[in-house]
Amino acid sequence: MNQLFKRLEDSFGLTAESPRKPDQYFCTVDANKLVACITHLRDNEGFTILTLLTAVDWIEDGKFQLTYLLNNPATKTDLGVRIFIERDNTSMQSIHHLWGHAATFQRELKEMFGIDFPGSPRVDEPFLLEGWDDIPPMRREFDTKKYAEETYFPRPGRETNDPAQYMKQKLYPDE
Amino acid sequence: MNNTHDHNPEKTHQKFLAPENMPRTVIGPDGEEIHIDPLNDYFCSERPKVHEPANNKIIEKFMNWARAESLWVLGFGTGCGSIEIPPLLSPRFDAFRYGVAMRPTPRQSSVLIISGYLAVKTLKRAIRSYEQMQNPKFVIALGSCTINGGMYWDSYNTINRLDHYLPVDIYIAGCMPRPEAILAGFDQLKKRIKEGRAEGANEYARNFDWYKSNQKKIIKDWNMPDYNW
Amino acid sequence: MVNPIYIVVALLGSAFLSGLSKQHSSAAASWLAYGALLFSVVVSATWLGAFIFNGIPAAEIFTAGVNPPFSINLRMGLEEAFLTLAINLAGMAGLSYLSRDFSIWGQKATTIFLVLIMSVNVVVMTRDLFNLFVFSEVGSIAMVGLIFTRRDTDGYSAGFKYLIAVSVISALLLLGIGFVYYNTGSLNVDTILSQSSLVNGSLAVALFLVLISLVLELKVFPVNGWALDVYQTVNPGIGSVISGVVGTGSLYVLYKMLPLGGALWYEIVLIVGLVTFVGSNFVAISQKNVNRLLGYSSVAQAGLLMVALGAAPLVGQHFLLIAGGVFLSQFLAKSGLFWLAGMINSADTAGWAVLRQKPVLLVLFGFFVLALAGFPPFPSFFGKWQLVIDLAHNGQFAVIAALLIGSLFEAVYLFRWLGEAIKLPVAEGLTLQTPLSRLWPVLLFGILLPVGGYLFSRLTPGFDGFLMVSVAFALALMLLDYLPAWIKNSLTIAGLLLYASLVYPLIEGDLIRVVFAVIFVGGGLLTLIAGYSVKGKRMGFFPFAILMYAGLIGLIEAQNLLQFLFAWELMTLGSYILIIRGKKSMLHALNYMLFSLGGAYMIMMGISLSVFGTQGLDLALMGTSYWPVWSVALLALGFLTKTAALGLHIWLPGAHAEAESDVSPMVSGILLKAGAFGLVLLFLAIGGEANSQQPLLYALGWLGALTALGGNLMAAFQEDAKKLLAYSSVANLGYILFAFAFMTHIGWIAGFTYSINHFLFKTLLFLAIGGVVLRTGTHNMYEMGGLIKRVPWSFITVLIGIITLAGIPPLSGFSGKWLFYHAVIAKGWYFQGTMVFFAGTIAFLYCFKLIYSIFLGQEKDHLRKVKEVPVWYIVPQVLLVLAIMVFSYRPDLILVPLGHTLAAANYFPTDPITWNGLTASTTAGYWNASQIMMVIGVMFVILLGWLLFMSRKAQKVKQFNIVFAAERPFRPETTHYSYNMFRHYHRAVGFLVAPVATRFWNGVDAVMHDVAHSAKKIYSGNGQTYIVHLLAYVVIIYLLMF
Amino acid sequence: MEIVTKLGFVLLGLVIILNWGLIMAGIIRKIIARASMRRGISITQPYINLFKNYSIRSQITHGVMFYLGPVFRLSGGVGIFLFMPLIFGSENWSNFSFAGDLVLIVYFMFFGMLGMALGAGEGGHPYSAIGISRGLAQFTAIELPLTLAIISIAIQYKTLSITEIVAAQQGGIQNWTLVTNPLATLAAMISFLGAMGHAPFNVVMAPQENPIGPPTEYHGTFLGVLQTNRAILHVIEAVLWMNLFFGGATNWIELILKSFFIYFWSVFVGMVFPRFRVDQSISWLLKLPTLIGILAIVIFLL
Repeated sequence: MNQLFKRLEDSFGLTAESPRKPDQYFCTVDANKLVACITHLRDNEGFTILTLLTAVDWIEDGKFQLTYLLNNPATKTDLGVRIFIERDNTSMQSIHHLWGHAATFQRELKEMFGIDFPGSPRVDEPFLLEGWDDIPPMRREFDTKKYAEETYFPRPGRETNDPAQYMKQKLYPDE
Repeated sequence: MNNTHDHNPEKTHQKFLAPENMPRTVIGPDGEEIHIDPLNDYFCSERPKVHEPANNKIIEKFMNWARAESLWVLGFGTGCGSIEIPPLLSPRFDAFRYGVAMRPTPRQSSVLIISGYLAVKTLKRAIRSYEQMQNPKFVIALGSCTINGGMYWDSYNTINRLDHYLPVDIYIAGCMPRPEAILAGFDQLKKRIKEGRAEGANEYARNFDWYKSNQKKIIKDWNMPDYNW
Repeated sequence: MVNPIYIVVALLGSAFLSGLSKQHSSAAASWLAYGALLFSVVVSATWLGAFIFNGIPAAEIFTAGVNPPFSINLRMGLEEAFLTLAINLAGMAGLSYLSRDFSIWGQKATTIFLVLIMSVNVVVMTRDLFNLFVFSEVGSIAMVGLIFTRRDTDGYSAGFKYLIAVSVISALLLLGIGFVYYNTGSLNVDTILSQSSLVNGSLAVALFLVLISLVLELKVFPVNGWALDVYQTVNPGIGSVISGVVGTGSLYVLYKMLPLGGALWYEIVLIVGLVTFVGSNFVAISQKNVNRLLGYSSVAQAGLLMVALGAAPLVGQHFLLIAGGVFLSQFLAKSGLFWLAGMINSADTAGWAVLRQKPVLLVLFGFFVLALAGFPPFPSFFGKWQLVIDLAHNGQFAVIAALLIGSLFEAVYLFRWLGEAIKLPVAEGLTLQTPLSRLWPVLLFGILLPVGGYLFSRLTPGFDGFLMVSVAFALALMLLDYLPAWIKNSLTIAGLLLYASLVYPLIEGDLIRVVFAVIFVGGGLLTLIAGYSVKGKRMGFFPFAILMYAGLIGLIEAQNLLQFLFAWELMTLGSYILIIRGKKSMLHALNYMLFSLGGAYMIMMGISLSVFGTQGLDLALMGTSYWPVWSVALLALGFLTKTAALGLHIWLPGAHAEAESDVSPMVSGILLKAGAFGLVLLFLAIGGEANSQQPLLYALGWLGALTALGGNLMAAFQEDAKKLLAYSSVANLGYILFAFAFMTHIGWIAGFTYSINHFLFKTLLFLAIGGVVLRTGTHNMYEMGGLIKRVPWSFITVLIGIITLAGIPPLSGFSGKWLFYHAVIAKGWYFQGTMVFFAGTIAFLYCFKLIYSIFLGQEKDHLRKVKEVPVWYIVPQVLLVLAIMVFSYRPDLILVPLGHTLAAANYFPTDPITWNGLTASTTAGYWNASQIMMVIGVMFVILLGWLLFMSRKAQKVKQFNIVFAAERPFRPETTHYSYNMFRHYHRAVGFLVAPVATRFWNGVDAVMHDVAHSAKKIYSGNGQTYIVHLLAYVVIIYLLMF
Repeated sequence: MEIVTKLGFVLLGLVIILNWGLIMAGIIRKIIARASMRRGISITQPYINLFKNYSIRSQITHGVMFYLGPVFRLSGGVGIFLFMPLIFGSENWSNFSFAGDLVLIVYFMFFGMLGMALGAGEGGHPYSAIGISRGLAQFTAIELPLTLAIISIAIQYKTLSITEIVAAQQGGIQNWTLVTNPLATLAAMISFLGAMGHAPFNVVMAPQENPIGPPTEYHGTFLGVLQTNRAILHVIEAVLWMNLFFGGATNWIELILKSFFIYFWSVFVGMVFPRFRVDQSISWLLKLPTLIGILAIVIFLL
């Protein structure tokens, strides 16, 4: 694995991290080298399966982190390839030509985070949020609670308790 | 219930009009132009009507008895409660003996069971199905999610109170209620029907504007006339 | 009487004068030529008139006042007068036709032409062998001269081939003449004939040489490559001269000389002619070049005439009728075709579509083609008929079969050609050149054809001129074709009614005929009413509609087989044109025509087998005729091609589906019954119940059952509404065949009930669907849907139609089913019966598909504004619905008298159905249509009232208000379940509908074309090879003879 | 007067048949429930369902044929009843069977099918049309063994009159067609399975594949009419089979018992066997049952 990282480091300038588990590795590459990198991984290194494609909103850094989790069925290893992209008006190259199902992940990311993948099939069609006209709900500036309270007629009298606080109060009322 | 988002229904309607619902022009066999407005041409745009109970008390009582003893449930599962329905029909609980039966088409069903949380997307389908059922029709809502949102109370996409969207006859609390509870709920519903209090369909028709505005507030791409006949 | 020698003098003189004349006086010279030809025509005509009307004997003319052999002696008899008239007329017309070319080629051409005509005149008239040789040489040289007028390599090459071949033939002839003179001391034909008893070895060889050269002169197949090359290269005007004028001369010479050879030579000429006729026609199948095609056709027709010639001893007194009929048709038609070819200037038959620019010429082209194919009312029909009948009386069945097969080959290319002219798009850049000088010959010959047909119809024994009235009516309508459609339609209806009223007294007592007459006339009226909806002129429709109906009525009225066949062919002809009027129907119409002709020829063959040994052609006598099984089988097969039994059905769906909206019911509901009527006549003729053909009938019963099953299955898998109905017709005719094949009283009652029902509901359905197709502009059911709101009347009639079709009580379809069940039980044909009932259940599949896909389900966007079908379509439908209702309520009105008729005529003496009031009962069961109808009607009304009361407040919704799993339907197109509706059924029983028959007929087609194409390879185009062919032919014939 | 008596008996018969049909449905469903270890519905449930459907307040309609369809359907059921002799030897209980024989009844079965097809078609729902196309396709194959069996008994009894067929079977169980012509009976009983629409031939209604097939759009009174027809049709078809193969009935008790057991046969098979796809069922019906039917005829031809 280290050899692999070495090779990749030379070609794609990737930064490897120490493995989380024996068969799970993560690395970070430059966003514009990503497609070349995972194409290489798929075609030459045996990472033939795209397990998932997901995003994390680093609102403080103004970045989205995209993780392409690849799997090598021969060695039973997972490799997460991360990239960081700008948060505003963001868009990323589509990889639906590498894996057909990537289009579905991308469609979801578009819907939930507003990350655009130009050229990805049906990327603009809503998945879950039919008729959504607010900012994408998974972006962290979206205040879910406020939205829900404004929109969904909360039932008066409903109490909400943080389970930890609630149990503490129940069990150790004196503390 | 104040709404910070400014919704102009007409504008929203236009924005989310499905491509196949766009008005269009086709050429007929003799070359004549035919203007198609799918919403008006394909769908009946009547409003629902109130169907008053029969004047004769005895007849109405008899009918209500028949309605109560023959509850045909639409096979529509939402949320986690849908897994609680099949056991109802199993030999252990055997809901058939109470006159409960599942029907695959809303036209023939009289009971709609909302079996758990409703995403907006599912709500849209639930409403369409409800509207296609025939008067009298009854709604049973399962679980806390339908009562007050349950664990999804602050979700961006899940409703909190079903009774703002559909006239609910029976709420069955629990997360989820077990089949026994549901059977008890059926029993309650029967009582309500026999007492002539289960007039949800008429209530829906009477307060149609209120229900519709609530529904349209969150369902912005309704894409059909107000009432789905 | 002008001495016919003046013909020679006039022609020769004018030829010299025109040869002498200078270029500037060419107009005068050509007028002189016309004058001479006109003079000749008049002379021949006066002689002909004298022979026909005054009955004077043949005149012998001796030149130079000396008796033979020292003079030229000519004879002017009936034949000579007729032929010289034809030749001179053709000469005159040909000169006019060629006048433009001649003005380019110069005066010499006119001279040569006149010499040619003159020489042929002499060849026809002369009775002197050497004289004959000299003038045929003169003719040949003149011919070569004319061929050379085309001054290019092809022309020279063809001319030389011609020259070489003619020289070889002439050499043989001269040799023969020398030997004859040596042996007999005479050159006079009559003298030699009187000595023919002295034929010995060397005289026989001499005569062989003479006769074989005369035969070769006729360009017999397959040693005729030289002649075909000539036909292909020369100007069509000259081609017509070769074919019409020169060919006529050669033929007549052979006719004159043939008695010299005795019986053996007649046989040889018969066989050679037959080979030529069949072979040439066969090779022509794959030919596309017009001129060469005409060449083949000319050769083939010469072959046919040779057959007639060879059969002369067999046909006896009918010879002139036969030969004259065939000759006249081919002479007029072939000349006309050559001339048309010259006007079109397209080497390919496809180019003839340009004829549509002048409808008159198209009609004439049709005349010529039909005359060649032996259709009535043209003379060749009568000639061929008489030939076949006379051959049959002499037991020459192989000859008849070969003749009919050859005729079928001929029809293949003739009707392909006609179809192309009618349907193909007009090629770019082609124009029709129709100067008057070229037009009038074609017009004249075209008009002469029906006139000749009329004359020959008068001469043919057993023909009743009554049938000709309808032809005349059709021709008159053709002349009125510029009138608006509604006038012509009214005229047609009036004509139909008039004709029917004239015919009715003749058949009044015969209920069987009356039933079919009602179907034909009633159907005709109803469908013609629908025709009122057509705007504009509708050129070329009504003459043929009336022709078809006249044919149908003629079938009923026919007193003998000739009239029957005449009517049959008229009906085929009329329906062919009606079918080919459809949009994409060129190939379907050709298929229809070929199958119909094949059927007609099978009928002819069957007739010929059955009339062997008897002289009776009378239909009334048929019952007592001798019926060999093959004859019955062939006749049945012939009729079954019309009813489209399984295996012979492939023409039907396309033809019916592509026809116009009001033509489909004509050809499907009505025309098919002609086949059923034929079967009825045939089965009655073989003796009704007490017949001796049980095994054949058993086979026919199975065929009927299989047809019913196959037809219904095919119908269930159609997407095209009219094809669906067409296949349904196939199946229903299968039922009818099955029922008639029972040969029991109740079976026949069932058969008649089916025939009547099928007429009623199929006409109804085709009219209704046709109207819808008219409005929606598509045949495909899956493109329609939800039309019940737009065309409610059509929906109601279709509903009633399919209830009747499916045999559901209380409508009349059930009466057929009931009778059927009982007939099956009584006859004991259980398995066939079961198969038919199985077929009946399959009928539900397509009934549902038809009514659902078109009228129910989802309405399509582009059909939202479809109007109700024209009222002229509704009126006949309503009438038909009324008829169905009456027949449903009171089937006894027809069935009881029909039962009496069948029982009374001793065909089916035992009537198993007893009628007690309105209840019909057999030993096995009972049935009361009126009670059933009343019970069901009352019950239906009560229940409907109940439901209407209960649902009185129902909310009317629109098409997308359906439960769609809580979704919206996307589009009507994606929500209408129609395309490939019975796919699951196809998966289960699809193996039964593998297109075996289509593959078989396609295979036949491919093989025929391939073989014909290969056969053409003997025509290498090399002159030397051709000569080798010629000589080899002579040697082979010689070896065969001695 | 005579006609009034006749009508009276006919109506009375219809009421009996309808009620027996509803009760029988209840009993059968009770039996099914017990077989699957449930308590099951109350026997009166079919009545309640029927009343419920007739008491639905609102309805929708898709057009004229939406009305006519159920009427055709019910007419089909009632019509078969009207032309069916019920009790042997009783003029009063022979309905209008003097108007036609077995052929009439066989063909009148199509009347209802056609109505259902048209009504369902007018509903505009693709599943309805799919159900109809399946039903019709399967019906062609179901009819085949029945036709063979009918021909077989027609040969046997030399009649197609139901009354006479029943008459020929009188005098004890040894005279029943079941005993005298077991092959025909077998073929016809296989047909009966299909005619009743129970498994393995219930793909037409197939609730798991398409919402209940043809009557997808029907509800309320329309559905009530269809249910009424179902109750009548099931009994009357069992009566037809009874008349043809099981000696008919000489009194109402016999009719009720026999029709129950004949109907129960289809339920029993349906409980045991899974469902055929439509092409499978057609292929199967065209093989073994058809062969049995053919044998039933061949035996008489030998």
